[in-house]
Amino acid sequence: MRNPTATKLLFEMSCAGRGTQVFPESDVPEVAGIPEIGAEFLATEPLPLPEIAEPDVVRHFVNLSTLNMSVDSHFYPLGSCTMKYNPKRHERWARLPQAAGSHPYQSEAQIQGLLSVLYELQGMLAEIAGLPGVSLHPAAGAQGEFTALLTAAAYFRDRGEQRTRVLFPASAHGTNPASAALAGFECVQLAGGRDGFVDLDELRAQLDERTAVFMVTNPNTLGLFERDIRQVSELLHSVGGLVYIDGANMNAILGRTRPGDFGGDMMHYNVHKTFTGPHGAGGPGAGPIAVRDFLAPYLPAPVVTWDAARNWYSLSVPEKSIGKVRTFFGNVGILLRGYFYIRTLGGRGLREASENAVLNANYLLSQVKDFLDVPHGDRCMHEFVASARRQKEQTGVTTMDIAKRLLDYGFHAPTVYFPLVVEEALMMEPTETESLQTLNAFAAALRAICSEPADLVRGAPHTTAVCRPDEVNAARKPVLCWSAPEC
Amino acid sequence: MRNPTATKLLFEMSCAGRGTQVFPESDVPEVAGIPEIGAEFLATEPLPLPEIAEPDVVRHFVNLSTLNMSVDSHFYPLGSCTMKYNPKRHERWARLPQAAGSHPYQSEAQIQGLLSVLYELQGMLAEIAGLPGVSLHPAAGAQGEFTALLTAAAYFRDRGEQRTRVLFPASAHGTNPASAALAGFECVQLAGGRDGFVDLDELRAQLDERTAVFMVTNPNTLGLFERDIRQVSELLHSVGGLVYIDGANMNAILGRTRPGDFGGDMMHYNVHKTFTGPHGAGGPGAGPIAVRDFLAPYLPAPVVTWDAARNWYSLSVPEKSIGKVRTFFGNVGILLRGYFYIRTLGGRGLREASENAVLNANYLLSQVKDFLDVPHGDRCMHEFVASARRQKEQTGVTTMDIAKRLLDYGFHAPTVYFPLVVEEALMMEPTETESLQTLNAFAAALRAICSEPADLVRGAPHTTAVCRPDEVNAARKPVLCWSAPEC
Amino acid sequence: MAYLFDTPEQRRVMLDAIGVESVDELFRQIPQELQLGRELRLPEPMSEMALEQEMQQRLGAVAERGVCFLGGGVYDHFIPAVVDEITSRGEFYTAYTPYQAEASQGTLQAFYEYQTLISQLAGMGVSNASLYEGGTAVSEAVFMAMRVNGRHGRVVVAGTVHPEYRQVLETYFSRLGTEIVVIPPEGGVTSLEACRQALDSNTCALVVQQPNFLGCLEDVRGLTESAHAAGALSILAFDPISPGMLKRPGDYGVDIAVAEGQPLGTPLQYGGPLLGVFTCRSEYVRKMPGRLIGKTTDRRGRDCFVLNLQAREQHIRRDKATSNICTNQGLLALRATVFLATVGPRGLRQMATLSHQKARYAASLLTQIPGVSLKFPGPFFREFLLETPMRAEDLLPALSAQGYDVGPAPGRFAAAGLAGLERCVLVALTEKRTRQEIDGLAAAMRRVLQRG
Amino acid sequence: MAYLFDTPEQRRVMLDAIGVESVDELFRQIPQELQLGRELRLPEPMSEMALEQEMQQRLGAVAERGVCFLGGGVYDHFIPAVVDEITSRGEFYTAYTPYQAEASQGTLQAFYEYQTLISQLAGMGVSNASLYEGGTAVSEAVFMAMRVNGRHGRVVVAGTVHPEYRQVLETYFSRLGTEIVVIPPEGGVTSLEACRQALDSNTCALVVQQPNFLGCLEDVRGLTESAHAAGALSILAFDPISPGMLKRPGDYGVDIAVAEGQPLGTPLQYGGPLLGVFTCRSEYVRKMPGRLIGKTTDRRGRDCFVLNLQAREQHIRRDKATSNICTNQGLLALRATVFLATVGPRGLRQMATLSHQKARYAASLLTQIPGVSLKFPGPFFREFLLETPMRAEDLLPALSAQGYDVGPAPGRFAAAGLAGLERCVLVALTEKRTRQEIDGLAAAMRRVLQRG
Ligand SMILES: Cc1ncc(COP(=O)(O)O)c(C=O)c1O
Ligand SMILES: Cc1ncc(COP(=O)(O)O)c(C=O)c1O
Repeated sequence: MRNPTATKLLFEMSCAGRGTQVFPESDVPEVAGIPEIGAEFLATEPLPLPEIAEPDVVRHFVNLSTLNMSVDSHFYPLGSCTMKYNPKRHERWARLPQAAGSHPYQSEAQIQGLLSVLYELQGMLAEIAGLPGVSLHPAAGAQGEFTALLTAAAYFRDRGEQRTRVLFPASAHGTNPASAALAGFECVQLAGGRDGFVDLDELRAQLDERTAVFMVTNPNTLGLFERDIRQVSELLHSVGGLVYIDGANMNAILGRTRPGDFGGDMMHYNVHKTFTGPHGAGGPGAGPIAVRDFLAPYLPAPVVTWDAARNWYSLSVPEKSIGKVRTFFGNVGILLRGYFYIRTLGGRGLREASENAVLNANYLLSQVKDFLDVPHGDRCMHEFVASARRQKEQTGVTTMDIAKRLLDYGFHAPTVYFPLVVEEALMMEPTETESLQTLNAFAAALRAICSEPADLVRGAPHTTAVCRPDEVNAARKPVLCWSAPEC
Repeated sequence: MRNPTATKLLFEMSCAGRGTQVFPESDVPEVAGIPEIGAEFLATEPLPLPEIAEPDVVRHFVNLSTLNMSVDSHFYPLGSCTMKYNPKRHERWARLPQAAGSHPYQSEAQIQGLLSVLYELQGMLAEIAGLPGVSLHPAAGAQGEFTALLTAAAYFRDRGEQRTRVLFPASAHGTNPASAALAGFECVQLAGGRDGFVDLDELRAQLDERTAVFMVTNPNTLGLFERDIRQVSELLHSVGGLVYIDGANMNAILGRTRPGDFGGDMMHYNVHKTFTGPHGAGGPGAGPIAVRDFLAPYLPAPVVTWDAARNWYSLSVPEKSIGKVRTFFGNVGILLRGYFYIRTLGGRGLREASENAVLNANYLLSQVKDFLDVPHGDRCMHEFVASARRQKEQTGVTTMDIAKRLLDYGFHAPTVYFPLVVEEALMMEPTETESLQTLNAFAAALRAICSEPADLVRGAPHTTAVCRPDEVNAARKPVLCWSAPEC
Repeated sequence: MAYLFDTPEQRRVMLDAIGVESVDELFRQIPQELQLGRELRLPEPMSEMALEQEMQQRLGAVAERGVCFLGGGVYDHFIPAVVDEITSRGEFYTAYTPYQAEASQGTLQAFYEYQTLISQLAGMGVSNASLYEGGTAVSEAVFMAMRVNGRHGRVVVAGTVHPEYRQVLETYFSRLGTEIVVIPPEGGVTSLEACRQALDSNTCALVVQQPNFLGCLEDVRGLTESAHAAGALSILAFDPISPGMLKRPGDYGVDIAVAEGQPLGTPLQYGGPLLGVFTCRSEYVRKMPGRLIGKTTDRRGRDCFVLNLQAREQHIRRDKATSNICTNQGLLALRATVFLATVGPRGLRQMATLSHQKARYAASLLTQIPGVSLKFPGPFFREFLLETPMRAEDLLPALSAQGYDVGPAPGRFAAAGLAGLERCVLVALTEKRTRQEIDGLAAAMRRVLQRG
Repeated sequence: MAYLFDTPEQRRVMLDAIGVESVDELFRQIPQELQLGRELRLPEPMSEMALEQEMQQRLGAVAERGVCFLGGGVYDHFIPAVVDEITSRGEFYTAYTPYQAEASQGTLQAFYEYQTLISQLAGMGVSNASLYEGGTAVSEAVFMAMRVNGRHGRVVVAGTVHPEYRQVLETYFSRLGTEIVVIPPEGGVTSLEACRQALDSNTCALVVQQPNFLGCLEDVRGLTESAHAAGALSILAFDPISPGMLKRPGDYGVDIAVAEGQPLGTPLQYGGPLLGVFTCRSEYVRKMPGRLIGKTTDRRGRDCFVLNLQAREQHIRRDKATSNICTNQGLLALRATVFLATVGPRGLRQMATLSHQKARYAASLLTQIPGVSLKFPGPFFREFLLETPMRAEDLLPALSAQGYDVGPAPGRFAAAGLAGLERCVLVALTEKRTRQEIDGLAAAMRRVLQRG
């Protein structure tokens, strides 16, 4: 229920002298003989932070939260993001003291329980990937990509090879080229076939001894399983290159097929997608990677090892490790949620989750294809990309308009305008945790929107607190920080 | 943000076969030689409970919650209810294992920490009341009243007195007469003076040897401190009766004056009001009572005692205890929150809380008195009762209309039509935890409403999910339970 | 101060607006001689961090606690994380009783769902929105029976009803001249014959518990029929997880069914706050105590929910109200609602059958210990009375020292007519107890009894 | 299965609508020979209750853990309950990156507030909405410096910068041909002279940490001036609670300031997820990595917030993006926002001064132990390097055995240029450590060293 007073900016709520006493007075005496901090280091003015009493802090953020859509509150079919339900039990277990309260420089002896769990997780991710070498280190998918590319680079260097080019289809996620560039590779984008698959001829034409890695999302960002993935892999291997599987879409294939089995040499997981680490309004995530055995010695440090004889878990640095891509072990809090999820479902459950994800997506596709174009056919994996090109031509209603109008119906919008290879793209990923009732209600809303007057849709959303922020102006004169009004 | 699909009734969301596996399979073998339960005891049909998958359960209740106003989300100046901020720290500490997980038949040795806290709380409540005997047993204010009356009755019985009548002013809360009746007393209501105070002459006329107890809220429900409370007490004592202080309004006087000091013999606290045990959308509460020394032997069981020599806390039954009014010790979870609050504030802090509560109420009064009648003067304690009688006469806008219109402005309504002695009553209790900004915004909203077109106000609320449920029809043909639609 | 609210500057602004000099002036309403001239003698104020550190020390430790086989009305059941997650939302737990319907539809709908779920669970026509706990629910049921049939002279109570429920009943009726007739247990259950004899034409109700306090199953149908035959109402206190396996109160034809609802998602909290479940036949609805939520429509015809039949309640009917209850147990009713919605019928069946199977397994192991036997021959659900060679007050601490908490011992309620059971203890099982824990208990008891 | 989603009946309905016989048919998109013909070899599915019991056993126990005096970038600070309460609201933690502004104003406004709070804290013009953690923030800062001044040849890094930050930098730049020049510490700090010599006309930036990894305070102003004199940018990694007492990065005139934001309300979690704080001068904003939230107005002129300057980001600019980051650390940025709003300027000052006072007290006690001394003569903030007669790898476990966790020992980073400190350990203090705990540590160390 609305409350405009509570959603002013924190800084506008501030009032000198209000606040909360969180900390006690000092319980230690002043001491002498220890060097004093000189004036040159000391702050000269009090910090300009806002002063707000706790009740107002709470009311502020509670009200802000209600201006969000979220999986907990709304169907959120954001394609490529796997907005599945995040089990509450995970939140409870992630707060267990050894998980939440261990310091990264705690000794191994103090965290055997935690290390044992992380060790198991490494093994489970290897099994799910069909790739034996696992590093839990990267902080998110993008960092997983970057890390795997460095791993590959170290492998090539070790072999005395000068491989400089990373290839990817035009439908690739933006992080693929960005990570390749960050890792110092030249980026080569392939157009891909009209049918949405990798075009083998196009690929072949680009491969040579400069080829390092082909990065491909599979199922790809059109929601299609790369039919020729095995041939792709053979082609790459034939020139000494490697195949990187962007695992963002693993939710489609768990227990059905494995990147290692279909020719991938490396991959990342997005634990925050496939394995329900919540998305946190933009992170944190975890982007563990899995690689073939010959790449394992290059993995970043540390990995968890187990000495069966002593039943002892320890951290170790792989033989030819590329080093660290971040401080400490990894995003343990999120990795644990992934572990909890896998333990809850087991092999059968994971497979069933993927089945339901694919079933739900195909069902939704079947319910919308008569009024929305679906350029890549009427079968998909866990998501599909529809297009509002017909609507745009006929009535001027764009994908963005439809997306905004869905908000009025109480649904979050699908991913829009991605992948770039589809005009007016609406990428829908319902996930397995949504009910038939919800899918039907969503399809009905989409259908209704497609026959609503164009003006109504173009003016949407009508029921939200704001409507179509001016992004152009925002970018032209960026206001990124509140400042006290002049007076 | 709205989501109509998620707020259907649970029963309409049910789908046979959906659900969540909370429990494992049995890990114990079937055994023989233990008597089997016969068919006459066994259920013959599965329970008709709804079947819903966990994600839908979560989304349902998250969306329901956003249809509420609450202290966490809105200013909630509900008079007589002390809707102050409920510190989040209390919720965290109430979950500590000895507090949350102790079974009531746990042995004393296992709960010394908890008992020590409860023992301290008894002492703190005695000090705040100025009354030495404390029982933490009653579940809420109303039960505190009932318990104290039984305590008094036992005391009278012991003295061989036949006292049958309980007196209270017309401004009394409904629980006062209801508790007196439940305890087997005859109820005598006093009209009270026009100035809102107890009318000493009227009282005197009613007092005789049948008089058991005079129940009075102080500050009273008009937000006034009973000027003549000392004389009231002397009058009662002169006929051998006792004075009961309804402590619902203790938030006004903490550390300033004490029921025991102004002539009360017994009182209850509403821990969920004065001491921030949250209201929980209608409980749980805790209604501990404090009594004079001569009543202490009659208190309900158990109380916590401390053996200083052994530093040992135990439960004991007061000598002439009236027994139990509920199972087990008391509403420990709420009592603890009260304890945390008192410990956080200390004596000084409690006094300051009351000061700010009274200041906030008087300030609010000063901001509304030019457009709303305030029949009992322009000074009050922690709350005051305004009246919309002028509005009603002039424009037909009632207290209820104003209350509903406030919702549109993002404020919860004050208590309406209570106490019964004020026409078109609007009873406002801002509490000390609200900021000047909020009070100003609220006063401005009230002022605006009072000059809005009558039709607009009478049609309110306009922005909520529902508007003026039909209560008459609801009562005529009560629908209190969903039933499956015939088909 | 822990919370820094009105600042001196703000105080000044406010005092000026009020037109007084100081806050003290506002307190002149209180006669000077009644004002406390000193500070309250309470511990010093404490910051969040410091008090948290103290509380962690005092309430964080559970080293002394053993594995919980304790019963007697509340049980160590599992609570799914969803329950805590939902009920810790401020919109629920910092709201008041839903007086303003438009600002409380969340609470109101949830409680309407609660009433329905509880009706389904009990097999009864209607449930209220909660009472304090099981004990007061029994007393309120008796009051209600009086309102229904106008009889005030006597209430007949099975001696197998929880002794604390009976203590509460005695306190509640102590001044009302109603005779409370207790039927002594025979072989752990209530004799139909004794019951028939106790019921007279002044008896408002018969109160029975199923499974009863001693763990045994009563012939509720027979008892109900004899109550009805005498024109009395039949009141049943039931275990709210038992319908996962056993007949529901409604299946026996009782008139009022109450329960301690704690097993449905409420933590133990040393016995409070708990959840008083209260249901009855639909025709008695206007005699019910407590809040009732009703479905209705709003001005625009939309379905919605309100506090219904308020005319029964204290804030309207005052001394003629059906109960004095005001604040009830809203948040725990919400817990039960989320709990039942989450576990569903399958989950409740599992809770019941797991608890039962484990109770049987435990009974079987324990009764293999020399000198240990079931006190009563009849079947039990999830709690049973064990007789051992040792006095309960010696046995229980010895078991606790081994890490196993068992009880209560009925002997502690000797005053409540449970004499003669000095060597008996209740053992309660829930789905949470593992085989290993049960085996451990049996081993511990063996050790303790061997040592004597 | 733990979650019972599509039922067989629903599956049928859906398959019919799709027009296929079976779910397997849908998976025919995957060539048969690529399908895994068996079940994954994973542990059996587990119910909520059973897995909770297992996890409580494996992750619940902390018996081995001592009182935390561990530092080195993340610290055991107090987190007010409000932070957990707010960030556990599903509307925040189950939302995605705020792409649809109208459905994400809550997140967007909170992150705008975060950016402002962090700017205020650092004294810098602009903050982004978070990076992964402190280590990658340093590397991203160096990349950004390159974009700002177009120099790629060299980066100069103080040897007193956290060795893990430097390891990350080495990995990030391993293939880019940028020379990383490390200035060896002198007396625990960075020599201005050595720094001037290392900076050349190809140097994009100088990277310094304040207080540095060894606990000492650097002459940041002097170092910044020498960087600027060489045309390089000055990058500072700072302790985010230090501004409660010490100068802010902006006060020294640095160009980019980064931090590990964990002390601002994030639990330790064995070192992840953490919070990468990233701020810079306003004029460089278009070169920044990461998300930026901007204020704007909507169609009806209402103030609102959007993801701003997205054209820098990977989803638009792809291989030319200012960073490859996509998922960042939203929830931890929210934690920091609630944390700072709750403790306010007073609370942050207290955290800083308490930590400092306790560090001084601890240093004073510990250096009274024979053979124990401060390694460096200069002042420290809340963490100091202690030299003892014992090798750190022997001392630390011995102290842990006594219940006190101290460290890290810089010796473990010998490869990172921290050789020669084999008998040194870092001791870190926060406001949480009590006098009793500090006294206990001193006593324990005395015992351990006496035993040898
Ligand atoms: C296909 C694909 N690849 C990579 C990523 C990047 O993953 P992350 O956001 O975890 O860095 C995403 C995330 O949106 C994605 O959808
Ligand atoms: C003046 C007064 N007395 C008594 C009560 C009853 O207290 P409780 O609701 O805790 O039973 C109330 C509660 O509203 C009240 O306001």
